[in-house]
Amino acid sequence: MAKYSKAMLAGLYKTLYTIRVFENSCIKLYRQGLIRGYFHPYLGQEAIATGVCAALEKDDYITSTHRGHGHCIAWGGDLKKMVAELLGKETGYCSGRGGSMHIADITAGNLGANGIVGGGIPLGLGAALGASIRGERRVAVTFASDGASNNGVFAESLNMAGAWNLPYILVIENNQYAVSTPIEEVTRVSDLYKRGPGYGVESVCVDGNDVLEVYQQAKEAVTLCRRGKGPVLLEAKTYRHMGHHVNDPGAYMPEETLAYYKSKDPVKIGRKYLLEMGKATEEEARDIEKAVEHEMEEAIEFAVTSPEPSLEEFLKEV
Amino acid sequence: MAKYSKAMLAGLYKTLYTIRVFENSCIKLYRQGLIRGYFHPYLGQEAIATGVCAALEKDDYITSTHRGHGHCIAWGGDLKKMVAELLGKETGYCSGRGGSMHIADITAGNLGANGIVGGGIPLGLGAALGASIRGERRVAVTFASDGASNNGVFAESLNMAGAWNLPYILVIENNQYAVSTPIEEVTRVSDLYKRGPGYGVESVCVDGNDVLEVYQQAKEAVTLCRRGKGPVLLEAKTYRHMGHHVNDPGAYMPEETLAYYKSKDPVKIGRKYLLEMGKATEEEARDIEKAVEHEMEEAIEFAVTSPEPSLEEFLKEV
Amino acid sequence: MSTTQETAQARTRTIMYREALNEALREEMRRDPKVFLMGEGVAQRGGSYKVTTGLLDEFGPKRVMDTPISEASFVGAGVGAAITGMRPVVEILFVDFAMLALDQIANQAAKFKFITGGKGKVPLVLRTQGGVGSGLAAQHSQSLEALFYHIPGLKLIMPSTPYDAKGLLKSAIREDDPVIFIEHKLLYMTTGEVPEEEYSIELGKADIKRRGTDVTIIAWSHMVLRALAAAEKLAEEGIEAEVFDPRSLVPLDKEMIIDSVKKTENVVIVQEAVRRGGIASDIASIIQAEAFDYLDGPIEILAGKNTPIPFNLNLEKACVPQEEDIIEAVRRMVSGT
Amino acid sequence: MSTTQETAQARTRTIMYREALNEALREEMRRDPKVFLMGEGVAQRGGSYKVTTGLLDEFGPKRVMDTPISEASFVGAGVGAAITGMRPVVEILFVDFAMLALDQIANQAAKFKFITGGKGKVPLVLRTQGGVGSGLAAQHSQSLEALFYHIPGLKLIMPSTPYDAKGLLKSAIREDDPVIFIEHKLLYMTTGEVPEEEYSIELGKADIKRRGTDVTIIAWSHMVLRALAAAEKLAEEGIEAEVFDPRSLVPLDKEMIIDSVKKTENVVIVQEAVRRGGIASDIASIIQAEAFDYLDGPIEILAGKNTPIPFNLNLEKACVPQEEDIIEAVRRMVSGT
Ligand SMILES: Cc1ncc(C[n+]2csc(CCOP(=O)(O)OP(=O)(O)O)c2C)c(N)n1
Ligand SMILES: Cc1ncc(C[n+]2csc(CCOP(=O)(O)OP(=O)(O)O)c2C)c(N)n1
Ligand SMILES: [Mg+2]
Ligand SMILES: [Mg+2]
Repeated sequence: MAKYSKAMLAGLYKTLYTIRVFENSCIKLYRQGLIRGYFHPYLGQEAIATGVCAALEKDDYITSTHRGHGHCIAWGGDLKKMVAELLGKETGYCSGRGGSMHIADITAGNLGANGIVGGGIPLGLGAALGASIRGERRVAVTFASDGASNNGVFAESLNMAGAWNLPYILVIENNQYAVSTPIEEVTRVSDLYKRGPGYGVESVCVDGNDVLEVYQQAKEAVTLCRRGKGPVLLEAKTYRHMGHHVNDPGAYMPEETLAYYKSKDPVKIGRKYLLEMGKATEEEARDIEKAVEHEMEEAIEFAVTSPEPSLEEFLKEV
Repeated sequence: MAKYSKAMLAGLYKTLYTIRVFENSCIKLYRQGLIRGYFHPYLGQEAIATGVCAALEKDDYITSTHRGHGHCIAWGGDLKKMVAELLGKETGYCSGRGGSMHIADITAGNLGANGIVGGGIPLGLGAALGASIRGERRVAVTFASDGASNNGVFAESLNMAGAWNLPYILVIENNQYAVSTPIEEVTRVSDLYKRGPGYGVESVCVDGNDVLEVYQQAKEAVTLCRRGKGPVLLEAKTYRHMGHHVNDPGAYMPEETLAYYKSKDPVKIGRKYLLEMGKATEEEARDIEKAVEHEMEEAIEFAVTSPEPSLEEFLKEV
Repeated sequence: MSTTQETAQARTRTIMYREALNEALREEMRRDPKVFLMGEGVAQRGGSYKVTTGLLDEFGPKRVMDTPISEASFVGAGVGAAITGMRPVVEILFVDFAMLALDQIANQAAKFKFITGGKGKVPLVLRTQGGVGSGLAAQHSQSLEALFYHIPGLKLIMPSTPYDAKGLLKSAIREDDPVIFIEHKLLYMTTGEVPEEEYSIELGKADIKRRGTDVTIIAWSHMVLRALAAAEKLAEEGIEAEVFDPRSLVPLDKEMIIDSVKKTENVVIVQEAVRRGGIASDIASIIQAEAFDYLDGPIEILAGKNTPIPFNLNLEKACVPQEEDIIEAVRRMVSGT
Repeated sequence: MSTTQETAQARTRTIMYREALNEALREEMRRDPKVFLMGEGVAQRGGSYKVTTGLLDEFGPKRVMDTPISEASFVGAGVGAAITGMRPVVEILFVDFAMLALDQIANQAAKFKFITGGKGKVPLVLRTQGGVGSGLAAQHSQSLEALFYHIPGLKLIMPSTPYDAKGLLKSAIREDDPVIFIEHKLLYMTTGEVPEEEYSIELGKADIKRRGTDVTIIAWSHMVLRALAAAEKLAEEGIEAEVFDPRSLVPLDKEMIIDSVKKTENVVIVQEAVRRGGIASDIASIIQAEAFDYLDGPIEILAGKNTPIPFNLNLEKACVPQEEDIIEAVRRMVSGT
């Protein structure tokens, strides 16, 4: 594995830790009744959003999923606007109209989370297509899930991206479940990257809990795409740290498997990289963590004290 | 190649020739204004329907396409009811309600042509599923097209058939065009059977102009399915002998390619097998042909003299 | 108590809507081995709203199947299985996701019998649920029944009570045409009386959930509960509202609607779906055509706003008719102002 | 000549509907490099109905793209491209096949602007065509506009003349919301006058295609031609029918409809789509609510039968309103019998 600078590793760790803290804090808000609707935590999958987004540039595009907080944060999202959106406030990313499943940051190129599993795949394809028509070197990344890989748009879009040589990276976060249904029950080949070659698409598989492995492969994928050699199918194997959504106890997840993946906690791995490869001190790591925790507190404060959307305004709009 | 009996080869040739005569005769009726709507001739693809259906038993199921006359004939369809349906007559398979794109023979297990490209794929999957639930040894075959392979249901259904080990054979008749669009322009890998392995599905490719090759591979696929080792993806390479539909001159089809495939005419190949492998005489072959031509004349006579559907009856129904 | 229930003399139990659905499935699966279920999480998880709980245990994995997230294909597989002799009950988790399968629903299931000149049949039930919950936002809150209503060849059932849910689901499973059966996420845990004995309810028969003489409130699915609550309040003011629940939108019990309208001469239609192009408009168009001379004034439609459903709860609430809206509309109409 | 055309003082040419569409595309593509086309056979073949003929040659394969038969994904790709700054014009060959893409249309395109609190926009045009041709049967003859009409967030345009087709398509391409633009297979070769100069027509403005005082016939798309033919015949009997073409179903020019109704006090709505749950019902429900006291009698809806379209031409003809049906309906209404 290549060697990375301390600053780079610190940046990755900061993102990993932010996602972790964000999700844990917001789960608390959910349990307090401040957040409503569906909430699908990204806990356990942090390294994927973090590693992939680190390989992108700011004018690239991403599309996200129903489990989308991690992507938004890794893409540089503003925690204040995120929490505010989860609370349905006017100051949120979507002025309280969207909520968890629809957080988007359009101007920054984050085309949004999506309540339709697989719904973001064609959107990402279209972003890549637009960039290609304009002759830009931008890349579009779609974060998708193992469940989405069984939806028709997955194959259709992968095929079109291939036929048109688009700068498109289709990331499958294979956390091995669609709600409670194990991937092995709904497909014969649970190595989902193996579907790429049938479409002539460059396909790779990475350990989705290892942020540097994700980053490296994503970087190569981005390079291919910028050279006009896209698309790339990138499968990242991972596992959730809890049930499907905040209210799912996840009883169907075998204890040993969960323990195994927790022992490969992406946030701990990122910290280890920072300390060992980055030669950072324990104190430096703690400083990052404290800064994140502080930022999170401020975001919650901001969101809680933000105004509700105006009903009158809304009724005028619709 | 295995050796086949004269009776078997005569049967295959009869089917091949019937499809050929049926399409040519009906094209004439179309040009006379007796048939309306869309008419997609099966000319050039006769060996696929013929070979596959010969490998099936009468209680199996098939689903067909918008180019479906050949499947209906190979499945043992009644020419009288077919022509009558093309003429929109009450005596047609669908009482004149369906027409060319919807000919079906439900009681015989032909679930019908389909105006939606790919539309029959899930239907065939469901027929296989039903058979599997009931514990029967029936097989379901979907005839699909290269165009259909790029529609989402193709991948979805192939995957489900695999996950559930269904007795399902998905035949792609790769005639290399979707209307005027060449398959190479809309996918990177125009060997479409290569999409199967990504789903863990047994996949084979045959020369779709050679009825015995088609038959042999179909037979193996059927055997696998009956043993519970399905599904199978079977690609048959072929080429149309004319444009997409009766009114399409097919100017985009390169002359040399067309000439090449016409030199591999499936009907001629079938005749050659009958004469050479089956040791039939020229006269015996002609007898078959005359019988077919006679049957066709009778079918046209029947259809032309059949009554239109009753408008009053229809208005009562709807 | 509703007219239908009045005629049922049976001993009853109080159960939840989702339990009533579960009983219907269980009874029909016991009765007929051709009935099987498929959908996302219907087997191991017993359904997102617990409608299929326990059925995997009783009927095994061949008849209760978890599917991948392949809506178009598993709905289409249901159609194919139905054509070839099975009686599939396919679940789509949210009616919003039925959009992924609409080709198989509208172009295959709905057309098949017609296309084959009546020779083929499609005894398929597509169970799904719609409506606003609380904070599920734009892609998980829609009321899309109008789309199915407009496609010839489909039947469309939307029960509002456990009694109706059970009786209608049993009939839907026995029906030879494809039936779209739309439940409501806010109804699953509501309770009601259901007979001990077996029963079923004929598709296409409306039910008057409350008798009245001053105004006919037509409502279906969750809106029936709002209409009933409104009617109780209105009764305190001396206004007797008839609460009319079509239950079956296709076929629609037009005759019974017209009878009610002729009696009350005032009509309010309450629909959760967006106003534009909803079923309420169609019912209104039928009433004005067939009972024009009986109407005291225009038919009033209370419906959802023409907007996707917002996440924020206050905004969400403003998008669908509330009890107070119904009360006000009826008051306005009856007082003639 | 229609009101809109009366105001245009320009020199005109007579061209076909499909040529008018072609001109609109060409002009907008010249004007704005962000406009591009995709669909099945739009490039090399120039479109099944020759609407995109010659555009590949002028604009090259990056801006005129043939797609695989992947409706859901290429429509979705149009949405993604639109969100990120392009102005895609996506063609779906038959509106029947839009069912395959309905999730991307209804759940993505239609919702995006709302979901993002107005921060995102989707300047996408989805061109397609519907209606009965001759003998194309159940999956190639549908009129499905009511489905789009019911989904908030979409605009819906259905032009009946070359003039409207060109002017409205140009505006649709410049519009920031997704527009469903439905042509009619029987209109492509009809001709009409179109100005030499550039022009566009504002979305949401209706057009009175013929002025009259006795009855308002509301019709759109191909039915406008039938209504006009009927009106000519009726004029010979002394009945002056106003032929009202909304052109834009969403937004709908309600004000102008109500004005016409107040003038004529008689309304016939002619719709090719099936009767149940069609847009005619919605327009009727609006008229009865807003002009109840002006109506001489019930609004009459002439619409398609509630059935899939049969292949046989006699049966097909019986399924959609014909000129004679319109004449009879108007006669009945005006004579008051
Ligand atoms: C098209 C569609 N079908 C079903 C659902 C309901 N649903 C929401 S999340 C989910 C499971 C998704 O699993 P996966 O795609 O693997 O993503 P993960 O939750 O594991 O991140 C399902 C079935 C949906 N949102 N969209
Ligand atoms: C879903 C869908 N999209 C588009 C069409 C229009 N259409 C009819 S046939 C055809 C081309 C089909 O090509 P292919 O699938 O390869 O079959 P072939 O005609 O070559 O047999 C198209 C695009 C359709 N019928 N259905
Ligand atoms: Mg998953
Ligand atoms: Mg082809």
